[in-house]
Amino acid sequence: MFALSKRLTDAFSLRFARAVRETYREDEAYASTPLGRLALYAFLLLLLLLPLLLGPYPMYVATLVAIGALSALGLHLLVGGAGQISLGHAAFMGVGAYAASHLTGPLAPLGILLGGGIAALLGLLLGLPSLRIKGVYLAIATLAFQFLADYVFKTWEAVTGGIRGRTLPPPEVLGLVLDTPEKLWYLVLLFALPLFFYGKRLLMTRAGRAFRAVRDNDLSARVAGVDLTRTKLLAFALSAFYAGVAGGLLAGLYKAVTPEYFPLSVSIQYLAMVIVGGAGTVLGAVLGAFFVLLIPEVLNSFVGALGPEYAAQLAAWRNVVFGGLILLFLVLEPLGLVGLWGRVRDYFRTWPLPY
Amino acid sequence: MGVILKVQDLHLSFKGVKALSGVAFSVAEGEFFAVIGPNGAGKTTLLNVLSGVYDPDRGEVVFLGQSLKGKSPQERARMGLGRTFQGLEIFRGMSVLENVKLGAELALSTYPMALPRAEREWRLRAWAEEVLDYLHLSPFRHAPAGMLPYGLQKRVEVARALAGRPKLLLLDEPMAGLALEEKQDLARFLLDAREEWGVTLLWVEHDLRAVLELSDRVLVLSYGEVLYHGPPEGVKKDPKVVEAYLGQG
Amino acid sequence: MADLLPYLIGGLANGALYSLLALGFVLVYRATSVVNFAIGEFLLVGAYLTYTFALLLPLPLALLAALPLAFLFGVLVERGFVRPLLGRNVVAVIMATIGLAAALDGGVQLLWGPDLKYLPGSLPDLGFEAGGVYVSSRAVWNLLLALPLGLGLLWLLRKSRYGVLVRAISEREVAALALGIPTARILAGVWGVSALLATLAGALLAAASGVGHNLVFFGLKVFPVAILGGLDAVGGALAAGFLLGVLEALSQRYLEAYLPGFTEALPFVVVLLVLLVRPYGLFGERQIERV
Amino acid sequence: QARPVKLAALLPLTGPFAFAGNAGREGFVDGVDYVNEVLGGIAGRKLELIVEDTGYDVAKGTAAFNRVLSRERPDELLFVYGDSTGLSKALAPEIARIGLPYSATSFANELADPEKYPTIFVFGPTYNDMMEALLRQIRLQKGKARIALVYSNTEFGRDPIPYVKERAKALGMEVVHEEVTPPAFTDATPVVLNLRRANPDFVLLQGYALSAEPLILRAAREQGLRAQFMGTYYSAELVLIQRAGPAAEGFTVTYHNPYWYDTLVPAVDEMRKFRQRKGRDSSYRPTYYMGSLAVALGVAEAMRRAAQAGKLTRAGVVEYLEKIGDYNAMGLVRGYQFVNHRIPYTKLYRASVKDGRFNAITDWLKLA
Amino acid sequence: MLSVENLKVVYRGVILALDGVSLEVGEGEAVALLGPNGAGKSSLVRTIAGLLPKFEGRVLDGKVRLFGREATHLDPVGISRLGLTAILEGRPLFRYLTPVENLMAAGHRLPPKALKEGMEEVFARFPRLYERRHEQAGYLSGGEQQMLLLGMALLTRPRLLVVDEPSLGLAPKLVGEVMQTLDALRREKGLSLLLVEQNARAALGVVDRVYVLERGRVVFEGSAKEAMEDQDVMEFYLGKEEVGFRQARRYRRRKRWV
Ligand SMILES: Nc1ncnc2c1ncn2[C@@H]1O[C@H](COP(=O)(O)OP(=O)(O)OP(=O)(O)O)[C@@H](O)[C@H]1O
Ligand SMILES: Nc1ncnc2c1ncn2[C@@H]1O[C@H](COP(=O)(O)OP(=O)(O)OP(=O)(O)O)[C@@H](O)[C@H]1O
Ligand SMILES: CC(C)C[C@H](N)C(=O)O
Ligand SMILES: [Mg+2]
Ligand SMILES: [Mg+2]
Repeated sequence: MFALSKRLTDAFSLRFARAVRETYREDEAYASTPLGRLALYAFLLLLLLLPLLLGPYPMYVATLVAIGALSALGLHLLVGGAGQISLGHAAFMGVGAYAASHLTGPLAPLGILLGGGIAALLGLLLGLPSLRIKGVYLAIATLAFQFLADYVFKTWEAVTGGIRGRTLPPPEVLGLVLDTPEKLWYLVLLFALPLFFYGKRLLMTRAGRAFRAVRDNDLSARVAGVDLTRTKLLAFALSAFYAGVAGGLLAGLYKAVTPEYFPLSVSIQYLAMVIVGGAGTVLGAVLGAFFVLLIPEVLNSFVGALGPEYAAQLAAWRNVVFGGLILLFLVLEPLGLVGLWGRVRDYFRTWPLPY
Repeated sequence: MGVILKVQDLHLSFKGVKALSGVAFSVAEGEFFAVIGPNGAGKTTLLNVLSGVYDPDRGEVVFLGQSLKGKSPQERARMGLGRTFQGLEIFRGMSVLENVKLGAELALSTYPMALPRAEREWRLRAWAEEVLDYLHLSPFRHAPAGMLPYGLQKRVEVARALAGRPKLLLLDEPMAGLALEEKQDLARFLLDAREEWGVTLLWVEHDLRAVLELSDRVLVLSYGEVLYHGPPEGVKKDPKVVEAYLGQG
Repeated sequence: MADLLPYLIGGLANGALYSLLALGFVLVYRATSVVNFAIGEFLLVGAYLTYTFALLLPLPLALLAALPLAFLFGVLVERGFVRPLLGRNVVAVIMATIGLAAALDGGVQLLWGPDLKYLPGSLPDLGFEAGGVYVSSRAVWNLLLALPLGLGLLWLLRKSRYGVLVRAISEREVAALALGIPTARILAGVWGVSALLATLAGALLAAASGVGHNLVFFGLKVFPVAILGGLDAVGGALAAGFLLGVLEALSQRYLEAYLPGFTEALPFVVVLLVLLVRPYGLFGERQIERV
Repeated sequence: QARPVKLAALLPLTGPFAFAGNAGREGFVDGVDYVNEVLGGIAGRKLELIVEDTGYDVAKGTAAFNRVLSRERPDELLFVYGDSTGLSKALAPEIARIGLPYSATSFANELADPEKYPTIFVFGPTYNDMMEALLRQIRLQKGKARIALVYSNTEFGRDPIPYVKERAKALGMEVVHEEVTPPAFTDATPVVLNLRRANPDFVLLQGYALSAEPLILRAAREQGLRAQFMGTYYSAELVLIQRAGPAAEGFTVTYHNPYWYDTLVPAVDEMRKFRQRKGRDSSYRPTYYMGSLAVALGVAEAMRRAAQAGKLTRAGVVEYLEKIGDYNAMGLVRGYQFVNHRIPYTKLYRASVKDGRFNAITDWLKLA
Repeated sequence: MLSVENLKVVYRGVILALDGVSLEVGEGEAVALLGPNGAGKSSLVRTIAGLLPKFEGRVLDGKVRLFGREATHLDPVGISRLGLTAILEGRPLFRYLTPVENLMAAGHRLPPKALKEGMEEVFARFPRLYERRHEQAGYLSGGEQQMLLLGMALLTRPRLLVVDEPSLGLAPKLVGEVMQTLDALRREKGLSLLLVEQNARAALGVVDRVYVLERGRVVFEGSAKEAMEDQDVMEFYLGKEEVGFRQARRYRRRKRWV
């Protein structure tokens, strides 16, 4: 792929000015320069070797974050990409998790895919109202979906196990039982890496442009030839697919699925990831997941240091910090962590001349 | 030269306001056709009907020999009907380049699936760059479109529409808010586009001087009705037009 | 049928609280286009304020003391978090209120502790029995306070120019500012009123069933109510609150036996149905889409 | 310095059952402090308490469980006290798989199953046992009674329901109504109205921990419902009487630890003094405090005995938990005689508004 | 009335929009501010009206004095009370309100009776508005909206009116009418006027003096008459009669982009 991109760059650099070529590179590859490419490979290697470097607890957190980031990316495609809000993301994760809980053990990877697929179908269904309903009304429609899903999870005992949920054995791949986060990590990577590259790709190319066009101005998007129906439905379905896969992986990690894993507050958490990370880039989704999921862990270590008397306050503080961070980001740094990074970068770029 | 657009007996009213009543005209291929008229005459409404944003109460639009009845805006866009808007309707959160690339997809109409994605993107890019260069927008290609000054935003909108290589381009007051020099630039772009890419132009504009100098034929609307339809020279001589549109000044 | 009556009374009593809450919610939406996901927390804060004062004063006085404080609270929220975000996209603003909700949740817990509290006093008992049907004191108080207040507010918005100003500001704050409309004051006032209404609802709830974190879930009902009534229709909110209260009561009476737990999901089923038929709610205005 | 021995408690410190969770936390803190300061730790090693909040939410609970387990060393973390029936049932297979000694705020019947879950213990009667005790009482008061069940839509609420229905039938009683509610709500009127139409003699409440009982009792009194209300362990708390007021009169519950006002129990006396020494508030402590204290002391005893035998491991703790029947934690429990990993004894208490207390109406009932 | 001294304005801390602008509008005077796109005209209007912070902008340096008072950092409401009304670019009316309600909002400081009279006056001036007074303003055509805006400005009873591109999107007849209206208002009510325009031809007809802004700097300053005689202004803003639109393409463009 990189070889191809390089060849293309060379070919076209003959036709276009230097400026074009430079930006072309920027557009094209995940890593634009040889150095960047190297960094990318190094990063991938790091991901592969992570279980050797980290202890069980950090690995558990890492797995959680990776799954969260995957799901957040899905929501990100929808919210940051196509500008459609969804308060029902957790419900899709739930759908994926329940589906995955029926195909377990050696079939787990299949179950996870199936979960993604079923969630995507439901995503299409939820996308339908988005053709007619917009903005806040859509937000509340998805909220309603979240509650209905919750009701179904709790009552459809045959499939969901009702209020008590379902327990499942750890996933197995090639006879290897993935019962610890260290081992499950590879299954997560197996799903997350391709989906990440796909997501990034998607946002940079045609579909991504169509998403953003719909986000910015759906009327003129239509007049500019964007198929509104297709685009919105695609966004919803994709987002649900990511959520479904993440849900399936989560089921593998927790080895249980209950309705309480997927309430409104989780949907909200994912929205928070998109906001805190910064809507608009894939990196944002990852940073957001990292941040939001890490808050409770970090706070926990504080309490660990202070002793159990503070555990009750901890829960309250977690909420305060979580809410406060969201507010802080929205008020002070609307572009999220990515924006913060960009600002720092810009500062150094233009330094020492500010204007 | 064939007829590219034929409009027959269009009627449309909003809650009792007759925005269009019995509008009929046709545009020839390669023509520079102007629609003028007082404010509220129904010009924008006409464009909206042509591009499929509104459905007419009655009447028909024939484009390239096909009736447009029941066709969605995006289908019309794919057929080669481009459009700009009176208020700015660019994608403010996207860069100028992305705006134009989005438009350019229409030019590569069957986004060739056989090619690798990078190659497809690159073709779009090449074409988009050409249009940007053409409209002198290249330096701003990575600026978020919403942050440009008004005049440039207008030009981005024209670029987006042109990038789709429309056969017929509908322009709603493209010169409004531009300084004279910029108007002259725009006129140049439009004329060149017509010459080089064979775009037929239908524009709504209030700058009478530009309209009269540039257009081949002019349609004057007032309160949804056609007041005048003919060559530009006749506009100023028509008493009805003077009364409704030009005023004594 | 006679046995339906107590259900309906209960439904109306709850509906009155929904109405109060939704009224403030819709008012805020109208004025600032902000969907306040923290409305449940407003109610919570209000209930706790009332509780705190009730430790020192008789309950009616405690309520009177809590209301101005609640107003101030609303004003502060507007100043601190809403003002800087006005005009930003829907998602951002929704998220901000969600963030606020989480922070308030935690804050309330830090201040008052996590367990359920009961008010030491109670409102004068106005419960009575008529024709074999017992009307609880709670129902009487709810209706007595909610109805006149709601109608009065409605009248104020309809008849005074504040209504127009509020809508003007909501649409284009910058334009309003350019006309010299004191947007800051008016918006802060609107948020204050919203918090005040929520507090009243919270206090009535607290008086009847204690104060605890679960009051927040009461706040969630505001979304179905607002959608039923139309997000920007103040009068609609008032009516829809009662409507939902009654619907829930009917569901309790007739559906619960076959679909246990369904009453909880009911408001949202209604919302989905309404939105599918009327994308802007029952009484909502259509968005202007003109190019 | 020897490594500490750790006990983790995942409790509902927030959410609808925060009251229970926080009282429980206090019990654990006191219990562990007492073990370390008065009983000399676990064979010279310090007993360390880890507390995490679950918010009575299975998801948060699972996260906390996973966090604790992946963070702590298996040779140090020897006991986990989890929260809620839902969480425990979800985690049970995993707990069995890794052989972790475990108990929970839950008294679910399913957990007391040494065949399936050899490391899970229930420190008291199961909900089924508690219901059994109530049903026996009902039969005593009125032969063929009409009973109604009101329970929360949680695993906690649902757990004993099938058993109750089956037993009621066997005892010749009729279940005339069932009402499923959320674990906490703000208006009990419709529930009570539904009950009134069914006209039961007895109403059994399950799945609330003071979150809803006072509301139900008060609404019942308002609407003139003449049935006797009964509840299980988690409803046996004094606060209920304060909150329900006169409507609480006669409310009958099961409870298997002493109340703080039971002056004859040495444990109460001892803990009151201990708290005074530590400068902690020594006024009334809720039932949930007593429950956790009993767990903490029982587990510590098992650990101590395991340590003496040189088996201070997870498996050792399980082994010795099964063998401490002679210990009764200064009267906190009747004794830790696990039968099928639960302690099948309880007493019945009845609320007296005049005394502001629950008074025992039976002696120990043996339920298995 | 209004004096601006050496004003420097940046957006987002980096985009310099005004780079040391000074200008003055005297009592009862009408002044035009011309300039190409992006020159900073609207930025100046925003600054004067105290609305810069709403656009993420900041005054770096310089002063704005209004009616003899320091007003650089005054809030918009205070500025409006002093007697300045600015109509921003982009038809800033309330699209969900009807014309009547729009006028009500604009006249919020007037007592009910004065408001009613004011409205009648506006409707008398623009009969077309009267016909559509109960429609949502968002559905009015561009020209109708412009009329409504002028009416709204009137109801704020300003002493100094700043208008950003009033002729935008208006038919020639209406451009004439709007300019005449502005002129008439100025004479009848003794208003001062700062008219920001691209349509130099229309503006020059009604103003006394002219400033030309380019790239955030004042590049020309003089009376209307001087402006019409100035070579550059002539060429770039009014257009040489002999150079038509069709010829313009062959005419060498001045390097200005980038
Ligand atoms: N969606 C709509 N709903 C109601 N009325 C409308 C709608 N669109 C246009 N109108 C009305 O139809 C008439 C024609 O409007 P249109 O926008 O076509 O005028 P125009 O000729 O483009 O005017 P301008 O030159 O001012 O832009 C106006 O009176 C307008 O108020
Ligand atoms: N909100 C904003 N954020 C960032 N930059 C801005 C903003 N508004 C204007 N600018 C920049 O400031 C400069 C001056 O813009 P301004 O709108 O004042 O020009 P103008 O003379 O009014 O142009 P036009 O005739 O197109 O309206 C432009 O380069 C523009 O890109
Ligand atoms: C904390 C307790 C109220 C939990 C409850 N006993 C349960 O079984 O779920
Ligand atoms: Mg128009
Ligand atoms: Mg401008």
